[in-house]
Amino acid sequence: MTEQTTSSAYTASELIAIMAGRLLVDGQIVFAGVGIPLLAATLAQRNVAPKLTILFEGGVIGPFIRPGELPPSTNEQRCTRRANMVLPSTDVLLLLQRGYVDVGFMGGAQIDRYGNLNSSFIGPAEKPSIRLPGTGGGNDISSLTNMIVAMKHEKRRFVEKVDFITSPGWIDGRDSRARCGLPTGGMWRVVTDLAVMGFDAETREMEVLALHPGVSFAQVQDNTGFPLRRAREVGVTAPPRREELALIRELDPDRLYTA
Amino acid sequence: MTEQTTSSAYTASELIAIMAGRLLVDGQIVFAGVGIPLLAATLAQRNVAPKLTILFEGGVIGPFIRPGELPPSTNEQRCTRRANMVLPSTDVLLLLQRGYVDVGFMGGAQIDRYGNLNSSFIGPAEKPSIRLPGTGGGNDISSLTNMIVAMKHEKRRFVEKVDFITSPGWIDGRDSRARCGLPTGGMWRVVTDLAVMGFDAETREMEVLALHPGVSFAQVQDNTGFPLRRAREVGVTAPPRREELALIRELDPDRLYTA
Amino acid sequence: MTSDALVRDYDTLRRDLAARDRGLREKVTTLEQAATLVRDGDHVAIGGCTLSRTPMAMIWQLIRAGRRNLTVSRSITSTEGDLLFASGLAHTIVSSWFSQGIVWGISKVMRHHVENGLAAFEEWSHMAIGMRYRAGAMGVPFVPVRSMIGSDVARIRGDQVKPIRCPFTGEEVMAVPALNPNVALIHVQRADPYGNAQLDGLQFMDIDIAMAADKVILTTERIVSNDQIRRAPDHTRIPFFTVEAVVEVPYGSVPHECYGQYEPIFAQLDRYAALIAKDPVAGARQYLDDYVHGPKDWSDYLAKVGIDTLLTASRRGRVIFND
Amino acid sequence: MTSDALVRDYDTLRRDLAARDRGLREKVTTLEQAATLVRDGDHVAIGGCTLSRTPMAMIWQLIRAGRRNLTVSRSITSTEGDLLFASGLAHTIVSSWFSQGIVWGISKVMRHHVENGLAAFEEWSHMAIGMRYRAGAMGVPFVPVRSMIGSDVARIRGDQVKPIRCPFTGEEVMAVPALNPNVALIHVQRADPYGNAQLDGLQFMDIDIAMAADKVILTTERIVSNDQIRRAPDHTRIPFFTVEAVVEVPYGSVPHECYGQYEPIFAQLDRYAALIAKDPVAGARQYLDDYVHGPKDWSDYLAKVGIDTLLTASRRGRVIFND
Repeated sequence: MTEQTTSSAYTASELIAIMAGRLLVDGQIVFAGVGIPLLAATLAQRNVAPKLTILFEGGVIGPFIRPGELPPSTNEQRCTRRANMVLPSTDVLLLLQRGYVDVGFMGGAQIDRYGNLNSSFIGPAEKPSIRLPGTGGGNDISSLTNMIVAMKHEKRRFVEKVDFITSPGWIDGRDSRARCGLPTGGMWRVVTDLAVMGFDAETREMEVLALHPGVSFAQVQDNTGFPLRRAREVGVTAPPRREELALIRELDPDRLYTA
Repeated sequence: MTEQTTSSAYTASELIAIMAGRLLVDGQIVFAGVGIPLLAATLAQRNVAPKLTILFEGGVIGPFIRPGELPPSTNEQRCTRRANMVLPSTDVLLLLQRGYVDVGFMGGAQIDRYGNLNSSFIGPAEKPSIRLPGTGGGNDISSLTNMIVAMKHEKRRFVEKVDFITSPGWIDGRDSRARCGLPTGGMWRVVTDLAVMGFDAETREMEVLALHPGVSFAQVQDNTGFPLRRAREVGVTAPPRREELALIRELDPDRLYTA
Repeated sequence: MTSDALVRDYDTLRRDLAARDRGLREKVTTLEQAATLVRDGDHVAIGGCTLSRTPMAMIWQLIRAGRRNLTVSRSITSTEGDLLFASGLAHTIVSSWFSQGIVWGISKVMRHHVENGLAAFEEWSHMAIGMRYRAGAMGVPFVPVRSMIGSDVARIRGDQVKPIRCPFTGEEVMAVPALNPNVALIHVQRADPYGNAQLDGLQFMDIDIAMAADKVILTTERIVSNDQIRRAPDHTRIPFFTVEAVVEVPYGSVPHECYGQYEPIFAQLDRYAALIAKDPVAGARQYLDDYVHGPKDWSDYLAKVGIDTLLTASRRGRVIFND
Repeated sequence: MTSDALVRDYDTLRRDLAARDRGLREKVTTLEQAATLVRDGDHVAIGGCTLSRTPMAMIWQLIRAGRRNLTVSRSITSTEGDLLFASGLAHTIVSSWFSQGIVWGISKVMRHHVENGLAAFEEWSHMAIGMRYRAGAMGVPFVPVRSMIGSDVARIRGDQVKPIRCPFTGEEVMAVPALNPNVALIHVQRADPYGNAQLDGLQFMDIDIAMAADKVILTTERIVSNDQIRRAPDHTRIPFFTVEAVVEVPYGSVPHECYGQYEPIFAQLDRYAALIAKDPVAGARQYLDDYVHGPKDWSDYLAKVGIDTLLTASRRGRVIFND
């Protein structure tokens, strides 16, 4: 068995990346954002899932990112390093619609009880207090495949109802997503620095599946703006292993995304 | 002035190719079939229209066909010789729909009074006496741009009404084409070994615009299965010039398409 | 796929795709093994066009394996269509054009089968077939086009094409239905063991076909390393996860051409044309006996075509890169 | 184009295109001359994406030329969007994402303009923008998609997206409207004097943009002979007849990257970020004064960026071909 670490040995971002990476399965096709999602997917690819394929919105299939040369977005040449294929960005997004993608993996600015994401507006869309950068491919990805979201666990980010649904989760819960005209995909996991969450199979409300080492359910609830459900059995995640941390730090030596 | 020739000096196919080639204008984009259309377009390109661009259904923009190496269809590598661009065949056809193409140029098996072409069935479609090869891109080309058709002038080919509209001309005449949902394009010229024909601007009936040297209107009518209109002034085409014939024979030395 | 549904419903389409193993894995196999991936009754789409990059070795193997009752689609169909009909492999060919080629006249084999009701040649416009594959590749049930309007080509398709009104402009255009073949047969110049494929020259509809199909059987002139593919990822045209089998078959399109590799074997095509000119039934049967069932393997078939003939075709094929 | 019509009607679209000179002719010109092809009020689509192959020199020239009231669309918008707003060049940006880049946080210049109602950032999903260009490229008024459904991204677009029922399956999908820009600005690695362009690496939406637009202004790292293009016609990505001007501009995407040529000039991007962090209005104005209006020409601008910086970015850009 490999050596484990204590929570003082890693940053919140490193923890999120490692925990999120563990959710990926070998052979999957993962549509990833830059930052934590890319780090997590690369970690999975190198550790346990050599047949995993990363897709980038810029039009890239199956790259191997070079440590220390993380791309500034999903649209620069660093994204194409040792890739199997480069194609127009519209066409890589269409892979989602056709169904080739197993998992969409992105960060989030604001999420609600039903896993809807907001990256467009804080405040009303007509007169926002903050105009956020917008959807990018987020709306397409979350409309068309199963989602993992990696984000910091803060009360202002985990809200009862998002100001604006940029990327649809389970909409209003139960079968409302399908009734809207989205028969496939949906929010699957939310990974934070406190816990791993899923969604109740019936009501589609967010529920805690596992707590990170040293974190209590009350602590997660305190940092969440709506009542969280608990899974029937709430587990505890295994702490980050040294080699997971080492690889994250090799990939992001300048702590661009893991500070 | 260059030397002219007498009708014994060329074949019917050579005459058609030369007369059809003269209809092209410099700078045009011409969607061409193989055989006579390709020969005619190449003739125009070399003689008077160096800025003319040939498109092939196989997905080719602006080739220069090598003399003696005529392609067997629009879909082999000989079609791409010295081309400016090669693209998927669906996309070269979409150029017609977007409107990039000035002229479609093809051969015909059967044509009627309103310029509709049949290359699908002789006899009823359900139980044809002859199953012809079908539309290819013919339907797309004639639906979406202005057409030149080059064919032999025979009564069995020039019929009152085609058995089957493979490639739409003016449908039933007058504004019936537009009413069908085809707001653009239409049959523009029919070039045969006897004459050059157009279509009345109002009724859209076929009319003789010019007779080839030594051909009478009666002779054209005799070889046509419906009453032909005469243009207000029926001209006479200038006979093939020696250099036109020389070029045709250089391009097709084995008389694959000009026997 | 329920074979009688024109468009597969989206839930089924997604479920069928979710069940595929899309992991990065080696798929190199033989023609014989690859042929087992095609089931009787399947809809099989064929890449290339007319005499170009026809996956002839795979078709040849399917005939030898005795597959039956296929529906086959291809942009333009040439001699391989005759063999599909004459062998009983296909009962329906969906295509925009079907004959050996303009220089050889109308296919007597196609005529014999269609005019006698033995098989069907289902005609669509060239662009419509392309857009059907494209809709299938994109995962939408239809796309609008502006051809096949006002013609009998649309009329005889009945409910398979339908007018649709643009919700923005109010104008009526034609909707063509998505086509998601069960299997796509595609021949390329180069592919790696995972199925990442590079195409030189004319692409025809091959990329859309690959994306639309349930699985791709790839034959390739040459298998190259994945390393080579990764050195120029912008030259890859078909991604590995669409592919289920990779078979290295040099001269895999003979007697048709493979861009930059060899031109069509005109002598062989002339010989075939002469055979069926006398009697489409007996002539095609003799061709199948001599060139499909007779040879002990693909190399033996190539030997019958003749080494001099192949070398001449190769020399001609390569001149495209001489300029 | 009537600027208030969401989708140009087909008759007008065809007439506009028929009027263009599509003959094979040389189009090499200067940034100054090319800028005259853009009229105040035009819809200008910008090629590349985020920090990649941004036609920065052409945007830079349009700002210098004082164009106004443009509507600009781009898949993803970065610092060039800030400059478009801050200079008054554009009043509306149609895009899926707008900020300098994830590592620099949310664009303060975008926020200033949008939150104060000075300009509009019209948000569509990334795929929807791509499919709008693609519909424009194909000459159809709409295409169906399966995203932007059930979200507020669709809701705030009002009548600009509409549900449509598939005539074959009966299911409801989303129709997105065609987008045919008046002008497309595209930067490439190589083009010939006629405008045949080759792209290395990431293509983004550039091909669809080129086909959809009324005219393309092409800037290129290098002008090559038409002979070179004709030697590998399967590498051409944009055909000459879409193009109205060809301008050779080495380092034409700086401070963004050009695939295989140079990486982004991170020092310059950091400097810009620092300037606007203090005050988005004054900071952007100072950047425009120093780097857009100040230099006497593009070379002078490059000199201000610094030769060492450019060489470092070039070395990094070329490593993509080292493996």
